[in-house]
Amino acid sequence: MSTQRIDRRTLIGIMGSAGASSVVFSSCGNANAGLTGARWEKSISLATSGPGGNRDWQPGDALKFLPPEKIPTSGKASDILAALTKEKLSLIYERMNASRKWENAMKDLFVAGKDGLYGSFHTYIGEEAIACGVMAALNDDDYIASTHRGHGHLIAKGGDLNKMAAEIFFKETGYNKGYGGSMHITDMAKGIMGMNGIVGASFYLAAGAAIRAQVRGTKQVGVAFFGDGAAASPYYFSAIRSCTNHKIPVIFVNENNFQYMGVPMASVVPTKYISEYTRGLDIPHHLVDGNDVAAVYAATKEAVEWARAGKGPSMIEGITYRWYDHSGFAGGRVGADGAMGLPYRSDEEVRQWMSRDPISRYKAWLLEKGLVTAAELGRIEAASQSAVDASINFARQSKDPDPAQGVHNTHAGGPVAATQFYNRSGIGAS
Amino acid sequence: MSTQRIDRRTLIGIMGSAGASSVVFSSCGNANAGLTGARWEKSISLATSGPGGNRDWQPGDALKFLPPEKIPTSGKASDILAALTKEKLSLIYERMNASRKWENAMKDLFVAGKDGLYGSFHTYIGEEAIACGVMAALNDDDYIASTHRGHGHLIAKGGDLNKMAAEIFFKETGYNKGYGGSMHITDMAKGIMGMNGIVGASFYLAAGAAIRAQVRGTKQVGVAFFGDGAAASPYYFSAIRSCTNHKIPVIFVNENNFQYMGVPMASVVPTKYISEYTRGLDIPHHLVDGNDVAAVYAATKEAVEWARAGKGPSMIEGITYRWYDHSGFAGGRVGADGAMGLPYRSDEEVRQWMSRDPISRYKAWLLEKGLVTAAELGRIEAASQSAVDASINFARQSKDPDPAQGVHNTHAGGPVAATQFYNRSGIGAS
Amino acid sequence: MARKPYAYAQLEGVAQEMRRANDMVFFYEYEKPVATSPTGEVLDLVKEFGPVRTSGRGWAIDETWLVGAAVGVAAAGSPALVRLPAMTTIFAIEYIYNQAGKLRSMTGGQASMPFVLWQGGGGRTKGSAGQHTEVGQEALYANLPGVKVVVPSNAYDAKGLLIAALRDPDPVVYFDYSEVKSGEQPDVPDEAYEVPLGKGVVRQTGKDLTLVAWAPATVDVKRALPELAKMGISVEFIDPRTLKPLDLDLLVTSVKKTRRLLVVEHGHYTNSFGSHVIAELVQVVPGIKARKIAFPDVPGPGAGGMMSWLRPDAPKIIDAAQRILRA
Amino acid sequence: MARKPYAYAQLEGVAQEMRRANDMVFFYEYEKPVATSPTGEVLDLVKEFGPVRTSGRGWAIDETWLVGAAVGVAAAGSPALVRLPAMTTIFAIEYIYNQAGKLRSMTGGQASMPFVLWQGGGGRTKGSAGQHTEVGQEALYANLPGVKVVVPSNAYDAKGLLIAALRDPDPVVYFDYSEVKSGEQPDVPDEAYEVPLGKGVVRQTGKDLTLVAWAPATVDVKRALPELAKMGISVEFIDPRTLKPLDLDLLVTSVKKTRRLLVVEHGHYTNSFGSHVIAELVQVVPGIKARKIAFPDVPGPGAGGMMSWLRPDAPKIIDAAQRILRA
Ligand SMILES: Cc1ncc(C[n+]2csc(CCOP(=O)(O)OP(=O)(O)O)c2C)c(N)n1
Ligand SMILES: Cc1ncc(C[n+]2csc(CCOP(=O)(O)OP(=O)(O)O)c2C)c(N)n1
Ligand SMILES: [Mg+2]
Ligand SMILES: [Mg+2]
Repeated sequence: MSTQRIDRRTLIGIMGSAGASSVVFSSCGNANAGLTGARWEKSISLATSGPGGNRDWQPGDALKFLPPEKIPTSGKASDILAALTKEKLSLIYERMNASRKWENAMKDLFVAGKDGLYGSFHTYIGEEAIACGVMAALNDDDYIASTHRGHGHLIAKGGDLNKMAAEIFFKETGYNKGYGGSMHITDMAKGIMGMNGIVGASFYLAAGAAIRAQVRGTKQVGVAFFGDGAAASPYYFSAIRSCTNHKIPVIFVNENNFQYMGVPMASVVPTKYISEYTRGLDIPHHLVDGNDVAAVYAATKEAVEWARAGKGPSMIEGITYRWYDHSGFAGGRVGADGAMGLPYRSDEEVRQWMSRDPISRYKAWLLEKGLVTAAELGRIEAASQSAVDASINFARQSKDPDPAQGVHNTHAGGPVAATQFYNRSGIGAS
Repeated sequence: MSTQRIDRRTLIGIMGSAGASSVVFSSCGNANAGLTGARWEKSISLATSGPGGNRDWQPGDALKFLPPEKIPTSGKASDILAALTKEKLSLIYERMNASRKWENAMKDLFVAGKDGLYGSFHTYIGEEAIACGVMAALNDDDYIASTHRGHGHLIAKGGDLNKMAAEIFFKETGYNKGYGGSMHITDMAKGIMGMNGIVGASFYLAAGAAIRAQVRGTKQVGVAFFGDGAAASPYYFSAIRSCTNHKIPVIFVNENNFQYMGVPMASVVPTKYISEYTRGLDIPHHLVDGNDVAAVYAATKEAVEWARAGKGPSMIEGITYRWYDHSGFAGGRVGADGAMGLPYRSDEEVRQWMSRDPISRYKAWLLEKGLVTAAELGRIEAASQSAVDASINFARQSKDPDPAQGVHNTHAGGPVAATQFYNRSGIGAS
Repeated sequence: MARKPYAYAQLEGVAQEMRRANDMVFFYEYEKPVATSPTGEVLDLVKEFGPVRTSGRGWAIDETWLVGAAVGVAAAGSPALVRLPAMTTIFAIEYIYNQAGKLRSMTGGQASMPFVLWQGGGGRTKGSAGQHTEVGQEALYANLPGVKVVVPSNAYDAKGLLIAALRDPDPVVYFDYSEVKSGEQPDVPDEAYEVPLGKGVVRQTGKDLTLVAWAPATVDVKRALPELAKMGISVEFIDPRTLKPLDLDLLVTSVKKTRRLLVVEHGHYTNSFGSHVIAELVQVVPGIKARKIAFPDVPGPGAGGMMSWLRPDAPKIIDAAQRILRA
Repeated sequence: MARKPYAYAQLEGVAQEMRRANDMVFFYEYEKPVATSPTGEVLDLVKEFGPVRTSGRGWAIDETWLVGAAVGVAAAGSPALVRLPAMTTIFAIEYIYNQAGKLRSMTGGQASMPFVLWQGGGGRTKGSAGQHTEVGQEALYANLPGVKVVVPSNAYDAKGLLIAALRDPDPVVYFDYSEVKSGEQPDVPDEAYEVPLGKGVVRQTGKDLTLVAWAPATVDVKRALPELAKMGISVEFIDPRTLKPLDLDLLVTSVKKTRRLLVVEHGHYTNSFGSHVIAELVQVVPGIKARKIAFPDVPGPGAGGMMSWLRPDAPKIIDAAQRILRA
């Protein structure tokens, strides 16, 4: 085997001209397979110039990792996605749209400032292909454990927009009855184990759910989403090592958007890609274009089959980009896309990445392949917008939780003592 | 590159017949170098049948990983060791002997039961080549962070046998004034940051000391010893990842003795070797015969040079075996070597590994190469025995610490309150 | 009903719950769940329930994983028990604090958490030193919102509290100190039973002094009680068994009668749970005399002489009781 | 001596210590140590001390590493400060418990530990919920042997306690709650100075009631004090500033005078540090009336209404003070 040392852009160029799958790297099997992709027809050895390890990283450098403007309409990933029914393809499009439009609407409300919204809000905008690509390969009863940036995961798995919006408004009709807010939205009934405020929390939650599936023999899988920053969590290697050893059906999905808060991934990750951390573990690794829903779907489908066959975990790394600031909307404007003027990245970088919008790329792919008509896609877009608008009305019209609910829902059996007051039952009765 | 799949025994056979270095695997450089040993003349691609991942591991299976009876007298590692001065080679032999004889003496005292010794005692016997090989490549002012099984590390770095013995007796003349006992012996003045009761504690201590060296520009290195079991500590990957990213001069020395307590490494480690955990990190990995002081020394020398040159951490894995039970002396007898009849391993396995005694192998190598005479080695052995005997006398004749010292030495500034008593200053004065 | 070894009583309870809830898991690091009754019955949970529901040969030395994975199992809906060895590591506390204890609240009641941490405790014994001698981590866990804490001190409570904890939909930390396992033990019923969470017990009634102790300190208290009786001091000895929720009513009734409270514990003095016991009682029953004797704020030293001097043992308890009566 | 922003005062202190001890390190995750004084001076510690002694652009999201590496630096002999963001994670506590707090003792005094954890604290504010609203982890750290705990509540103490902690050869956990940073602040000297560890301060003298609060609860207490004065209730308000070692003498003197103690805190009620304050005082001064109001044993909820209801705020403090006087 000869080693190719090329940067990712060149690599994608080669792939594109070769009509390759967007899955750029996949390794699996025994340690000696090294970095060659044993499982994908068109896989290519890992480019040596991934984002990590560049200690001299400067704002604008994320431009070097731009995916091509279009999703390839041929190649293995494209074929695998195209094999889905029209209903399923439409559903993917619907959820990508709902996710985008719902977050956009919330952004406008926050920025406009009229609804008195408060709390943190981490937008997923720009990364929707990962959530929707992964979820398209799952069954309804599979589990996911999300991150702080998880609205897109919820919507992709069928989350209820009304309950989500009401939770952003901290209303009693919200998913979490107003206890949680943006960062904790959960739908246990749909296998959504929740967004979470602790970086790295998803690994064990997904693994535990997957162990439960092993115990019950249900063939469900668990998916743990995590960012490039979260790969540094001490829980990460622990979880993936243990899942490997015990063949626990978990899929570790890394959303590599080049940064954690304002810190460039390049300066805190010594390897070129996150997927290299676990390269020594004998499990499948898929490095994909995270703005290509076909690539994400195809990789996840393979990982899910692997897991359901009892072979254990897989790791998927999707390269993507967030259009907004880490949290909140600095640099964002009502009705306009993307946050501009942030100190730690260049506007050009944001604009270029926005031109690789995963939704537009998917739309172009659907149209080019003639799988869904423009009129049908238009209807889906309109329906998504209506659902989003309705969710805001629902939230506005809902009631605040009763303040005294504050001592409820910590334990199953009833409230805890209201110890903020001098007078309370059980104390100071004398 | 073609991949060789051979088990370790065959591999060592090949190496032996080829007069190879005992360093069986070493990888370094960019990720694409894969598992080939770019840095050692005779390195061989990683055998696929390392101890890990064999879920059907049975007592006796450690026989499959027996090193050859003799240390190779040719090859790179042998040459590197042979280049040392006679004084240095003698000192290595002296410390190997002191370590063995001192622990043997303590074992006899514990088993005989006459000195009223108490507390845990984890023998290092059988693994001395690792401590002595590593330490021979260090300067006196380099740092080491040890484990629960660290008497051998201390003695190899010049620890004082008297103070060690007194600490086993919990006397006030002990290294730790009787506060610590076997598991915590420390000599800060000699760069020995101590044995430690928490599995995995060594990584950060060594890394911190190495960062301090970076800050002060001293070129000292830090060495973290750890067992195969300790590689599962969440601190492990964290530390080695961070050291890689920040080029911190630490050497991670794994003492792979196939087991943690009674649990076979094979059942808890999904990879064949511990060194595979970090294969994706772009640092040197050395997989060596841990009962071959030449192999350990040569690998460490390279790692130390790498670290002092500002290139960051290395990882060394030594395959070895402990002759006694995890802690204490079940199955051990006064005056006899090795613990027999333990439920989780076969006596045959113990005997065979004892026949690969690192000290006898080193002695044979020294004699065969004509570097030190038999008479000189005999004098060293006798001197070590006297020093050991003297240490026991010293310990016996020392005094117990004053019980009221119990509230001292927690803080620098003075004792804490003796809160076990009703009457104490500052409380209940009314 | 029979005399049975402490460890057997505990595993019997676990096995009974695993039979009842066939999706329950039991994870451990290396202490294999095997025990033998005096009549020779062998309870081997790996054999009975298989390596998927147990940890088989044992899992790697990674307490964060063991606890985190069990919390994940519980969050997904099945009872999960995890046993950590008595090394007094607290690697696991972050996940219990920020996930196990909070998920129900953060999800607005959606997440259940039938999770139990069976935490082996250290002991104030000579020879181990530092990390291996720690007692009193119950003080840490009791402060975590959403988390319950139990501290059995005999075989009967050990089985009954373990079963109650496993049936509870909230996370419970169950402290298992080896010092309480020797000595005379009460009979342990063969069938499954609960010692209800939040219920303390009066081990000895008396009128001069309320003495509160749990887990390892009960060993010293038991040694002191006959002496105190001989001295004519009438002691009411209460073992709360559960620290959170605390059985305040039981304690209040007692100190209202005795007006004197002595808490004895092996945990480190500053902000040990005994401080909370005192604070709770003086708020409800002002005017009582209250004192706590506890292990000082030092890591347990290795040397036997220092360790016994530091231990709030029977002579020190007797001295304290005499003085509090005189005060 | 000048009015200066809270953050500037803190970094000024750190910079002064880093100049004094040229081997001192300062690690952080992402909060870069840069601050500007009102007169426009920029303090940029990365620029001044370089990326090796600081964390440069920031280090990876791995609190165990940050703390562990700093403990290693300190164990090897150089002062080490590590700042963790206010996410109320306690990943780091295991290493502080089992290494930082114990190494001196376990090594018989050989290891020094000039280590300071600068822990950002959450706040009982609306909108964050659960993990991001935690207050009161000082209760956990105070129980760890060998560990000291400080809780500054204004810019003067913030700088002075940070310097004192950095000069102390023992591990100190320094809690940095954002709620105390706004509002009126005392003048902060330009030069380095110490607020000695273990010394509390009487913020207001009075004779009817001793009110004890620290860190975020001082904000609510300050709001309540003028009202209480109007009602003719003479309150002695003490801010202990250091929780361990606690300034017991100062507190004792006060309650001996007032005979009434009210502790207000934002930590979770059960076994919060306030319990220990009460327990210490009633042992020394029996017969006093003592009460604590604290945030209940629930994770902070997101909704603003629930959060304000749960907060032991000024109206609740005023009510409690009135009742304790009547009781
Ligand atoms: C354990 C922990 N440390 C720090 C934080 C603060 N924090 C919240 S989100 C975040 C960045 C996460 O980055 P990444 O994983 O790359 O996800 P992204 O925000 O880029 O999607 C940090 C540091 C936290 N919530 N939890
Ligand atoms: C964090 C932690 N977990 C568990 C233990 C209990 N323990 C002490 S030594 C040991 C085994 C260590 O095995 P390994 O690292 O392979 O070293 P070896 O004993 O084989 O030399 C264990 C589990 C501990 N001391 N610390
Ligand atoms: Mg990121
Ligand atoms: Mg081992």
